[in-house]
Amino acid sequence: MLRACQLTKTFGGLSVLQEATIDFHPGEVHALMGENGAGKSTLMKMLAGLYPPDGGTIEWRGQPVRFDSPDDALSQGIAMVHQELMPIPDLNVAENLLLGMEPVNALGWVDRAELHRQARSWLKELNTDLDTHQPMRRLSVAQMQVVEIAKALARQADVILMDEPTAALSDHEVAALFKAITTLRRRGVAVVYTTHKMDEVFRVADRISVLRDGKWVGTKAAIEFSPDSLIAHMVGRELTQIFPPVTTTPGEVILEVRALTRAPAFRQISFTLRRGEVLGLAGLMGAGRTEVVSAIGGLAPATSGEICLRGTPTHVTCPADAIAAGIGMVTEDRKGLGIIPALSVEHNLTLAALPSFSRGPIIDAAAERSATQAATTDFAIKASSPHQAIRELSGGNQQKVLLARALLNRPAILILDEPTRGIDIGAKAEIYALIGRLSAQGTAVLLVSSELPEILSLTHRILVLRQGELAAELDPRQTNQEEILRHAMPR
Amino acid sequence: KKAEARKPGEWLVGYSSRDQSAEYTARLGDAVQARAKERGVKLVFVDAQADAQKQISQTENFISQKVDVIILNPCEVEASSPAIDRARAAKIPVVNVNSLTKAAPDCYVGSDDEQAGILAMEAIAKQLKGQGNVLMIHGIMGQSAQIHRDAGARKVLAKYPGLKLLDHQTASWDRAKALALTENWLQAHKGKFQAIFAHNDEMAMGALLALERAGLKKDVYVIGVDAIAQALDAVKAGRLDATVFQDAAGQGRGAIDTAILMAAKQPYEKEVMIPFQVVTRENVDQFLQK
Amino acid sequence: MTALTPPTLDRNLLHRLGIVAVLFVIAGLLSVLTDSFATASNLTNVARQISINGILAVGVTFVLLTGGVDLSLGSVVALSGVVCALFAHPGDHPLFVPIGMGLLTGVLCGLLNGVLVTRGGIAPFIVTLGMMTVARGLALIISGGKPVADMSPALTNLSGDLGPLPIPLLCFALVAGLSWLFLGRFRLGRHLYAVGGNEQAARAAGVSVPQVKLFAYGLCGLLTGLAGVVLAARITTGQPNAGQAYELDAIAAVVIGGTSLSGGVGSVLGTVLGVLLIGVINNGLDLLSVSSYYQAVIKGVIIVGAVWLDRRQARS
Amino acid sequence: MTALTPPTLDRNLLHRLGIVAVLFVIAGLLSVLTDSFATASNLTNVARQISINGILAVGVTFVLLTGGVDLSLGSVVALSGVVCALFAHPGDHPLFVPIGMGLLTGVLCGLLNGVLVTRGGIAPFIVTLGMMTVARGLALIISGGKPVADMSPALTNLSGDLGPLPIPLLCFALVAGLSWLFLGRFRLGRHLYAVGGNEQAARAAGVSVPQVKLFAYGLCGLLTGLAGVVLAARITTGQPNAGQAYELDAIAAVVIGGTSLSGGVGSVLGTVLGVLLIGVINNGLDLLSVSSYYQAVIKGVIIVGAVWLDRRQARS
Ligand SMILES: Nc1ncnc2c1ncn2[C@@H]1O[C@H](COP(=O)(O)OP(=O)(O)OP(=O)(O)O)[C@@H](O)[C@H]1O
Ligand SMILES: Nc1ncnc2c1ncn2[C@@H]1O[C@H](COP(=O)(O)OP(=O)(O)OP(=O)(O)O)[C@@H](O)[C@H]1O
Ligand SMILES: [Mg+2]
Ligand SMILES: [Mg+2]
Repeated sequence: MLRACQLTKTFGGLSVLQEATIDFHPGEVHALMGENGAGKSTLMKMLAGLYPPDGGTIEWRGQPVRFDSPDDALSQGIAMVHQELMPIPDLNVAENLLLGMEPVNALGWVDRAELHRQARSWLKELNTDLDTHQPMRRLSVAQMQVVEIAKALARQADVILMDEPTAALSDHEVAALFKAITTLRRRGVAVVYTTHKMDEVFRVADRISVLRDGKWVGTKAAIEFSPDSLIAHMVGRELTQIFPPVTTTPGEVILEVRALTRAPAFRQISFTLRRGEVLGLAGLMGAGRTEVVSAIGGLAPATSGEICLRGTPTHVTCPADAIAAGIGMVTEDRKGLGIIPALSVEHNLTLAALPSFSRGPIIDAAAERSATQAATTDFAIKASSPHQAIRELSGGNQQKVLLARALLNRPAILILDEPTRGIDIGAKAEIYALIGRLSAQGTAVLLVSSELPEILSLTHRILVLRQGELAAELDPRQTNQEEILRHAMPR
Repeated sequence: KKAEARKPGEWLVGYSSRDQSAEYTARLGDAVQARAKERGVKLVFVDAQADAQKQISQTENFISQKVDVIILNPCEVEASSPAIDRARAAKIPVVNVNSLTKAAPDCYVGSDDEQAGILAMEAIAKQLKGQGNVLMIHGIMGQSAQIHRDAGARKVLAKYPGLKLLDHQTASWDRAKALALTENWLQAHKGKFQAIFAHNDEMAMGALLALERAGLKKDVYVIGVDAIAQALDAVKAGRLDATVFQDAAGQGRGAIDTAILMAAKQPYEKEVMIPFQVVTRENVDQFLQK
Repeated sequence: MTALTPPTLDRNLLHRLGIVAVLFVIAGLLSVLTDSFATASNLTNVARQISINGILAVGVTFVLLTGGVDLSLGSVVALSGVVCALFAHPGDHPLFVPIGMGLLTGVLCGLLNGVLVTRGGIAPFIVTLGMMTVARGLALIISGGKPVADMSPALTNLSGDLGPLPIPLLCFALVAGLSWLFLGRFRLGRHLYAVGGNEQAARAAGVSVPQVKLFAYGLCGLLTGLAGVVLAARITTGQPNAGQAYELDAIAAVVIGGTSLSGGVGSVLGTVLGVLLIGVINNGLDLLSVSSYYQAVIKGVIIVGAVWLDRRQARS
Repeated sequence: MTALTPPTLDRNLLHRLGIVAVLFVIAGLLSVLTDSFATASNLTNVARQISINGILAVGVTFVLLTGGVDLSLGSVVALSGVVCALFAHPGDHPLFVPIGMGLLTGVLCGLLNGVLVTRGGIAPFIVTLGMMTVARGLALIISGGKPVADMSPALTNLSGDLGPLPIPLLCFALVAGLSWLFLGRFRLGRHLYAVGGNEQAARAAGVSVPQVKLFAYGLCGLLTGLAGVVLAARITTGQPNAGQAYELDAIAAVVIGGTSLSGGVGSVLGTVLGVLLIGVINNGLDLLSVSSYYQAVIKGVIIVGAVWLDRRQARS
């Protein structure tokens, strides 16, 4: 039904997609797999009319077509869920969801009652119950992502391109999405699906295409792949061990949180964190995990309770305080609280650690450059040069830069909020190994993740949050996904 | 209370100044205020900030404040006229001070801007003996003072075939702009002009500074309009050649005095002309005392 | 609530409570300090005086909502006024010609701004700054630098009253009312917010961003043209140097009313409140005969103070 | 490349090639069309004339980089000039007093702007619009609405030459050079870009956003004060109504030079090019004796055209 013929795209002389040819059929879920920067998003954006192709053609129902804008693609029946969230912060949920297709009454006015009714029904498809009147800016990242998916469903398109739709979702919402996808497939919709979560691919995909470094590597039925062979295709080599074994034993208590409260987000949260310990924070979407770690990282201080660092109560009122106290943080909201889009990779990387690259108030360019080089190699950051603007990097590579930024200060406590969101399997393995290494060096890690396998395999202990309260403390070696979910479910 | 019932001590006069941030009109405003205090009338003093629309609004305000007389220092010839029509319709007498409007007020106290242009250009013609090149620096284009001073100057130029207007440009009444403009002219027309007429003294001072810095003042005759304090000092010191004196104190006094006559329903002159005078080094002392 | 009332009304009013409070305090003070403020004739005056700024402010609200700005308002007011006056000599043309020409001038300037912003990809600040000097130059050129006088009474009467209400006020009220409905109830209105809120997202959702922006600048131009015609009627001339710095008062009113300069947030209702606040301050300070030097200081302080109060209260 | 050269230099120059090209074309045309443009004395002239706008433009570059704006430049120039002149009567004080008082005035206004923006949470547009009218009012009040004359020659000589170069130009060059180094090489300079690029993210990375903004407004105020002193020296008076609309020319120069009004992108080098372009246009049109009506039109068209060319070329 939709066919990418020899599609090619270059950005500033850098070829990011070369002559990719892929067919997409109705009633089929077609997974696009590849490492960060392989060109998956770029391919999808061309199909959705966001970028004009530099070479090749798009064939739609057998005819070559040209999409000059997303509007053209939408009117042909091609909708897309974007990797980067696209909220319009001050419009409400319903208006965001049905943007461009608002129901109008006989007078040509937007029919608000109908608007909200439709929005609610689309959200229900995804098993979500959101107040459609609240402005988008109040939503958590996960909630925004659900709205983005509903937005694409609402177009009732013949082709839906989903670029990492579940990156910010927890299992609960993922299950709902898969149910929706099953319905779409039955209706004869072609679904193009990108993800870095291996288990998902095999749950939904009928066929899988693999991209590597902008080149199409192959397309096969999903059953012809095993997880290992798929990874080998993507990475170009065998990846033996994804999760490193947890070997270190935690040392003395370095962080103690007592009765931390900022109602209604979270209440009475108490726990300890030891040197070299990896502490997992699990919970469903909106459970308050991000809010708790934001309080510790100074982004949004708690209203009551205490944070003790090495036994001394410490006031963390802003991120600068936290950094000075040796707390490093990688936030969940990469775009909003992470990158400075127009600044270069180098300047983004060193931003939080500038004092260690300066003599007095003056920046030492040479030291900065060598630190950048080291980080680029260590984290395998794919950028054309350290001076490239970070907004031009693929999502996964941006994430790596932010991780590297947090580590430049050599923090004693590292807070990672969904650190592998949007990161490819190879890089994930690197990050897992890094967490292992850091913990071995004595860094305490507070890991928030919606991917339960991560939590289960990497941590020493797991805290489960439920509706802003601590629901359980579990030992990863003696628990499983089902038990965590049972504690996390609202009651 | 009705206007007629007011006793002399309670007379309320509205004054709308053209622009209190310009030196001449600010001096005029001071004179009006001083005279009002002297004669014991209550003055509502407002500033139109060079916006005719605002001046009309202020007249409307005067009407709802039930003033006895309105004194208008008009922003524009045409555009300020509706203010007079409004006052007329409300049966409040109007005195125009300093410049004219198309709609005739009940009394005009002031001078004729065209006369200023004529006097300045005549002075130039006399100095150059009817032969030479002149530059003219305009005020803000389209404003009545600019239009009339320009018209007056051109009338004189038409009389002297030997006198040529080499170039003319606006500097928006602003000293810094006139300074830069004259610097540029010194590049483009160096040695080719013998006189500069600036529509006000601010700009004349700017032109003077440029000429002095270039060491060329002695070759060029510079004249402005208004006789602001600094210009008079410069004339006295022999730096500026001349300025055209406009009598702020006289105009202010005349306006208030007429307003009082109007309020008292006594006969008054329909036109109180306070003539412009050319100030040169010879007669500058008498103006310095004013 | 009936289907006619946009549900945003109440929330907007609440959000703007700070401005409403300041407005009431100032009005109360003026009623006590002067005999004339709270009279019918003075309130009609205020209404008449705010109309032009009001029409401009509503117009520029559309542009600011898209995240743009329009600095050319004042100059285009002058140009439209001059063009209107040129066609308004008595006996020359029927009334609709000068009005139409004035509006057309405004629309063309607005559309040109819009085209340069959308097709040319130039920052609105630069585009409209350019238009500001170009339109002023054109106004001076076509008028020969002199006011265009001799306008037919039919046109100048437009600044008069219809029954008890000044016609300029009626224009303003009509413009504000329609804009309010438009922004709250029409798809294009909602799309304006979307474009200003997140241009990329709006584009990705199939909104034609250039079209929406072009519309905003064009509409702003139309209303600027209207303001030019109303001003010409009021001052009975096409004045080439009229409207100096009108854009600042208009934009100030819009921002006081809570519209964000980065786009996506705002309302016509807020704009009307902002216009009222500026209008009442101007009127009140004149009634009190405060020296214009101190007026400037007081006005600046009140405007900043009102916005500060408003934002503080909105946050709490 | 030595360690002292910010690595951004070359890329910036390339990015601004459109402006450089326009500048060369215009300069070439003027050299052909007039005898006087390409003379040493005229180029010194241009240098002298751009200095004040140049100092202001560099100052406001800091504010624009943080995503703010400063509309109070012109008024603060007037206020600082008046304050400086008040202390500059011959024999009153040593030279550093009037200069210091002028600079202090500028700094205080700038810091007040900064405090209101950061602590008050008020939009920079409103804060500095308020400051624009307040500073103008204060300048008129303390000068009584009349120019403050009778300045000591020691001060007015500051507008003269040092060797072959005008002192105002030296000031501008010094300011531009130091600012260039500062933005490229200093931590605080980098923080300015970060805050303008993404305020939330900068905060999350430990940057003290209020401090950075306060610094930007304060520095802009200092340079505005300097411009005020230089202007007073040049026109030998403290002129309360000087500097009208200077902010527009300064901001235009900065934006022409490629600094984004939404913050985070820009360079001093670009600003200098923008200042040069505006200066050359102003000078050239005067040399060509173009009527002031047409000057406005031509200037607007060139500015928009230059930016359009520049952006088109930057995109390709
Ligand atoms: N606007 C742009 N300008 C320049 N380069 C770009 C731009 N967008 C993408 N790229 C480059 O194109 C390459 C492919 O990016 P793309 O976003 O398609 O990767 P991806 O496969 O979706 O990766 P990820 O899994 O990290 O999302 C990357 O190397 C990226 O740096
Ligand atoms: N800016 C905000 N304003 C109001 N409510 C918010 C805001 N941010 C988050 N919330 C609410 O606070 C609660 C906790 O959200 P939080 O982001 O901490 O959840 P989480 O457990 O990290 O889940 P996820 O990040 O997966 O959504 C949620 O109900 C969310 O809707
Ligand atoms: Mg991607
Ligand atoms: Mg979270």
